[in-house]
Amino acid sequence: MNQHPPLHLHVPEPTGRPGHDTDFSYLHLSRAGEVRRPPVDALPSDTSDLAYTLVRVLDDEGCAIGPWAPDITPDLLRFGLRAMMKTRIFDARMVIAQRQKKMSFYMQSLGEEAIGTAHALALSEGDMCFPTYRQQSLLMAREVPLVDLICQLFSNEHDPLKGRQLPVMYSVRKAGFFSISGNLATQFIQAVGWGMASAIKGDTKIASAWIGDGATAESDFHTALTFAHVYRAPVILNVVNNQWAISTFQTIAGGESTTFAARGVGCGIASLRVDGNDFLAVYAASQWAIERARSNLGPTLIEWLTYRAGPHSTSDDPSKYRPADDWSHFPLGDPLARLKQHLIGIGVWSEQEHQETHDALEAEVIAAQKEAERYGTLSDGRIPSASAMFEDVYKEMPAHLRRQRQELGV
Amino acid sequence: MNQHPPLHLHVPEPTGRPGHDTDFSYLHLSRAGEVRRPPVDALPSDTSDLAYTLVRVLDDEGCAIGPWAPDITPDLLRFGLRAMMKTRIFDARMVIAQRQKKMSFYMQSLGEEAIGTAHALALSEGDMCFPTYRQQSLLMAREVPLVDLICQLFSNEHDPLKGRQLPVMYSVRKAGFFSISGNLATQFIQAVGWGMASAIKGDTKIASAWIGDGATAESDFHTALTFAHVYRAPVILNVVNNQWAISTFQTIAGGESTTFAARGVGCGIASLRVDGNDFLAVYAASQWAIERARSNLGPTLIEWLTYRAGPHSTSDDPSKYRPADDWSHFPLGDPLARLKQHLIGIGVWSEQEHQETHDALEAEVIAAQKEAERYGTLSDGRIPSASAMFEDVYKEMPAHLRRQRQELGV
Amino acid sequence: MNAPTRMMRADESATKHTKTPMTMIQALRSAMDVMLERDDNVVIFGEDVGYFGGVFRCTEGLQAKHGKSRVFDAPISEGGIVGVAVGMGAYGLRPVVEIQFADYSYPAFDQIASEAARLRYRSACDFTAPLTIRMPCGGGIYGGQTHSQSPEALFTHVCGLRTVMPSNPYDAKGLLIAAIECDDPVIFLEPKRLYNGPFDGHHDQPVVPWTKHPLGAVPEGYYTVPLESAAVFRPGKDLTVLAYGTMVFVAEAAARETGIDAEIIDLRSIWPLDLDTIVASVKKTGRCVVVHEATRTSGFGAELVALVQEHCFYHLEAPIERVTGWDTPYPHAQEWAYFAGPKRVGAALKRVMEA
Amino acid sequence: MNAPTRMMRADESATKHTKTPMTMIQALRSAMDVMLERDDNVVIFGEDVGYFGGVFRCTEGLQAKHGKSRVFDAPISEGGIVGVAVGMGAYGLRPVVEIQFADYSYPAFDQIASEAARLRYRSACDFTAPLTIRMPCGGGIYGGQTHSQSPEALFTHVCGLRTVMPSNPYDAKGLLIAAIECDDPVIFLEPKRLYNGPFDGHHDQPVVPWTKHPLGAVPEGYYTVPLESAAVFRPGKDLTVLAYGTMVFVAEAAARETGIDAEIIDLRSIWPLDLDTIVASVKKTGRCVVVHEATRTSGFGAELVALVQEHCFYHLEAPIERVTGWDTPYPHAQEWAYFAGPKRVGAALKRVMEA
Ligand SMILES: Cc1ncc(C[n+]2csc(CCOP(=O)(O)OP(=O)(O)O)c2C)c(N)n1
Ligand SMILES: Cc1ncc(C[n+]2csc(CCOP(=O)(O)OP(=O)(O)O)c2C)c(N)n1
Ligand SMILES: [Mg+2]
Ligand SMILES: [Mg+2]
Repeated sequence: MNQHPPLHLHVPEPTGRPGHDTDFSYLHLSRAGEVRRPPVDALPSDTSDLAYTLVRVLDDEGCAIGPWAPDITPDLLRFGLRAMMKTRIFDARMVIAQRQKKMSFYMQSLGEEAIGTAHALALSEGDMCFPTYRQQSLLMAREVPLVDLICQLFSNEHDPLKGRQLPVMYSVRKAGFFSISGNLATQFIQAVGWGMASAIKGDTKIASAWIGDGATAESDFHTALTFAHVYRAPVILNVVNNQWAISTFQTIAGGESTTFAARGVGCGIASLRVDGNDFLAVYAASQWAIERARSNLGPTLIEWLTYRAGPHSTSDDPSKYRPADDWSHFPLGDPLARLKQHLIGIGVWSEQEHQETHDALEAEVIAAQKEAERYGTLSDGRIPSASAMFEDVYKEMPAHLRRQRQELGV
Repeated sequence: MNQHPPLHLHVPEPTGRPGHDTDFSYLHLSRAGEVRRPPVDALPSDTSDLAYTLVRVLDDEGCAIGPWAPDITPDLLRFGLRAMMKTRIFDARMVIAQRQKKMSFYMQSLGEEAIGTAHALALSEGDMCFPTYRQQSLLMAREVPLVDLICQLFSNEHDPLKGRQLPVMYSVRKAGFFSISGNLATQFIQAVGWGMASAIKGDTKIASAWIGDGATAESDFHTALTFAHVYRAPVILNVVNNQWAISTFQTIAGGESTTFAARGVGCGIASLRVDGNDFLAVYAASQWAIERARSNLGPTLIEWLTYRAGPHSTSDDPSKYRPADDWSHFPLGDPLARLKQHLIGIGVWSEQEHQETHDALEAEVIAAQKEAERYGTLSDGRIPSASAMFEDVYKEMPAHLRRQRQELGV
Repeated sequence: MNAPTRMMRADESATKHTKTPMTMIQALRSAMDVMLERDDNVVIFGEDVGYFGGVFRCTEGLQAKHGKSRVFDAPISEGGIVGVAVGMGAYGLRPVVEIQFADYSYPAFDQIASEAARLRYRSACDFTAPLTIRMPCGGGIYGGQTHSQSPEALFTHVCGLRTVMPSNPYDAKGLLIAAIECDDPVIFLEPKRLYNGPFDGHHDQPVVPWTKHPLGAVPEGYYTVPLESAAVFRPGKDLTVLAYGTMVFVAEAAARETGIDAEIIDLRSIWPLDLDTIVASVKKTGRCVVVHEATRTSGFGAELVALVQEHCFYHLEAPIERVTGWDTPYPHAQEWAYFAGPKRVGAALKRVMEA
Repeated sequence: MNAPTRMMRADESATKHTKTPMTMIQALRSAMDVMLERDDNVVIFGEDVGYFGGVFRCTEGLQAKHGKSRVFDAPISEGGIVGVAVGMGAYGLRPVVEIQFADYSYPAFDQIASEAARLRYRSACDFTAPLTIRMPCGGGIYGGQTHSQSPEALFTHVCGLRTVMPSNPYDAKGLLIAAIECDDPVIFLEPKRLYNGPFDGHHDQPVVPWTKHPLGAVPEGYYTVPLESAAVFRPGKDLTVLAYGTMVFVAEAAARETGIDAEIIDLRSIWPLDLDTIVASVKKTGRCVVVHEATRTSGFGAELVALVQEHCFYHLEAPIERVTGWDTPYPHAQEWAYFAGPKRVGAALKRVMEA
């Protein structure tokens, strides 16, 4: 043993920190159109290369190229762009409303809007998403009424969740959007269970599970992969790799010299690594995975490469741990700008339409916020009743909770 | 959605069940000598092929062939054979002692003796193993006094663990053998922590973690891979794939159409899949992984292919769920017979020496058992005192435990 | 005074089915069989429960009868098992899962406490988790520290969960059916030492089989024992014993052996609780002993003591005593020094009578 | 009677260092800094604790000062963090790990309860796990159900663990140093609402900073506050209030506002406990109120009630009352209806005085 030098602990670091720019070469990008598209019934072990390359459709000029370029109508493209814009406008407004203390907390999805939007458009009605707190684009794509969402954010008298949940922890069953948990990753394995249930019942609905790069370290990520593989569950396992988990870089979650997609292959699950800022690539990869799941071919894990452009939440200041202008150097760009460029390029969109749409959406969000404010905000005290606090702990309220409610006098 | 037929749940089955023989082709074996041996500083991603093939050294004639054939002295080979024989004889005797109610429970390692034996011989003094209940061969290879072990099994007055633990849940720090937990898998991540500690202190010791195929489904398997990869911990992650976890086949743990070794590669960990019934392959692969760990090159995951030849424990009857004679058809044979054949083949062993050694070991085990019985057995009531039950819950006994001990009057 | 004198409640005796002698294992299996038959949404899974039928054989034969997609083996991941069950519940199924030993519920603690227990509340009934989590608990089988624990107190601290523990085959079947039908998540603890007979703590005496006990007579078909209802297992006037699971029989033995006319209440539903039955009894007797197998500190006995002194303070003539497992891990060899047997319970009964 | 009148114990006042005004965050950071300096075996890790210094900034600057292999970021896996710490402890280190919120301790429950707590016992001292697990707990910051919980009762039911909760910067530093030096695993709960000031439950009033409070004066160097020792936070003769963490200040406000001369005991070490101080006080006052933030059922208050009635039965003049969080998940909007503030505590004090 003496011939061995002392061991030392390796603690991974990001390539950039406040004061010096990030070297993004660690991302190992492929060129648009470069990566092959296997048949949907490919064996999981035959997707191994796809876990290390990057499925991309839009090139730098905004042209859709290669085998993954999807067949998609201009209407759907415009609908997608609009949903992404709505997500971004909504987020920006809500960040302001939080600063105005109309709600206690907010989490935006800036830079990640393409993923949920295109994925939702590829899913069918009845399919169930098990999201994290950063998939509001799923709700926008499914046109959930904004007033309902804002009432949840404001914890006001019309909050569908009766004031119980932190802002953004929505639950919208009818839009295929599972109740968000504050405990990271728990939904990932639950989605597998939902998909297994669909299979047990001989249904045709599938589940779509969501998780961040950081949260893949939690055990529910592993159990989800295991159970999904063992029972060939009809589920899509989405890993949104936005490079950061609060202040920690994706290498602290295990992204160094490997990919999150590669975890899937190891577990016997078909896996893809996809440009998450490329609306068309997201749509195409989602379609591929959805088709597999719905044809009883089992789960697909998709790592979506993107960048968390904003702070983690309204409680966070990212300039403390990464270059303040990092996003502007991120090589996969802005998903919204890229789709807009594509639509203009193929002649189905214009700067003017864009501006008009932007203004209309902004007006829509403002109007919804106004309406929601009529039902109260956390700070003005028009919140759900204290007696609602005792309800729904059980289906029927047991005696001890009735006594406690009485004790409080509500 | 209508064009899709109903989903159905896939529940994997073994290829054999009581009444029909197992088709072992699912194992995907390589021929002895066939698999390449990369340099110890290979990148984890460059071991991908090795996670799907099988490192083997001994061919059907007992000759050591190919790049993995280790450089190993006849003395060490004989020592290894002897330790394997001792393990098997010890197990057989203890199973009988359990039937005689001298202990409450026992777990044998029949068919898996090569793995712990050869691995222990490749490790250095000071390295720490974090075993499961089926690695008694580690203890035999490190020549732990049999009397101590049997006193633990008998829960008698000389039990080093003071009667607290179920039989086989040994703890032998001085032999580099960590305290066995009844909760599966917990030791896997602890081993990573131990290795990280060694690295933090600039030590040269490494850790070796053990887990069964079934227990890889537990979350501690995943966290161990994640932390080992992130911090490049000096640890060997051993998965003993003996095909069964009590009554469930390894496909219920996720072994269908993939391997357990493949999990490592996905997480960025160098990985090997090795014939666990081939003493020379075990020794060689262990050396490779040990050298990596001790040279700060990080963790290695090794899947050891073997077969649980006996029942899960003395509480189990495997003929209920698998063909009773399954082991005799297992293509990797009996590790002990294979090493014996090799030693005789290279002229350093004989049938006569084998028989003599067998008899001597049997006498040694019987003598140790006799001595241990002098200190009592669970059934004769000479067990550690009830007052020992209150000790070591904390370093110093707090007031409430002193009161409780008084209450019991001991 | 010798024979068990548990009073049947009206709702229980109403059942008209023919009764068959069953062990607790058979009764539990029968409950699952009945529910698999009655409700398409019931599914059963867990480690070794499929082909083999479980290490305690509670699900033996159910896969063969109801098919692999209703009854199946699961990977060894308690967190995964419960997580999957939560998702299935959200879909609309009624999963009944087995944790092989209650000691192995800890890897599932987050999915139980943060998810199953909270889903209805946090989603304002948008989603629910009507699962039943079966787990063998308790000691007395030389299982050592990881096959002997009684973690019920932990679950009772998690609002949104129901925690149930039967003490006999009749209740086991009726409570398990009630648990499966219940829309709340239910932790269903099975005292493994009672699987084969009404063990009263006299470990040196031969095992009495359930066939010799009236509560081993179990209707073959459907019936329920309602949740939140305790049973007066043995009426008495000297003092009240609050117990559940194995300790019901230990308390009965202690009463018999000390000659103290204890009223033994079998909680059956540990939480939410049938407080009325408890309060009525203690107000009548003025004395109370609480008995459980689990370690003492912050065990459910503490909650029982707190409730009794809150509701019966002016009726209490002596301090309430707790007889419990010691605050140590469950030891292997010293099992019977650890287990609160009839001698220790009897001594407490005497102390409380003399206080 | 208005100023906090906590009596210093001899062992505490012995410290001769100059004192500096510190928030609880600064005091905790100072404790870790001191211990990193004094003991090479101390290492600190957890989610976001390295480069950034933790979401509550408790470890800010420590990585820069002590290096990346002493203070580092961990993957988001509480089970992994504790599991790794157990292994490090077995090697000989003294890991101090942070769980970002106590609500996220559940994924680590198995490693805490089955491993850290049991290692010494099951190996008969062959291996030990001298870890400190820090976790911010409690509500009052609009954190909703997964950033507000107080899970101390769960840990007190697990033998082998020590559970500690400071109520002020002075104790926080002294207790944390004692915890790090302790050879047993310690769950170190930090009431996050006290990080910046002695919050007394009057959420509508401006935050009082620690600089204005005598217990915000903290020695810069090494000192300890011994484990298993409670503090008489406010001496009194009418009744005894048992509290810890934030509730100590809430109880003080309630006493002030009702004019009831309550003796407030700050447990500091929740388990093992300084029972003598509690029993002496209740025997003196004859009345007792137990206060905690956690949900009521099977909360640690139940154990306190059980202990007090076991040890002080004949001195008690009124039922012991519990003032606690309700048995519901911690709600977001209704935070102040959930939180047991001075009004609810005061009403209980009055009821118990009038009983
Ligand atoms: C079990 C658990 N541990 C820790 C946290 C605290 N936490 C909330 S978000 C977060 C970072 C998650 O990062 P990632 O998964 O990458 O998602 P992203 O925020 O980037 O979308 C952490 C540590 C939590 N919510 N739950
Ligand atoms: C957390 C936990 N869950 C379940 C068990 C029960 N159990 C003990 S051994 C075992 C099977 C383990 O199989 P495997 O990991 O393949 O190891 P092998 O017995 O084959 O060596 C099970 C399910 C346990 N001990 N701990
Ligand atoms: Mg992220
Ligand atoms: Mg196995």
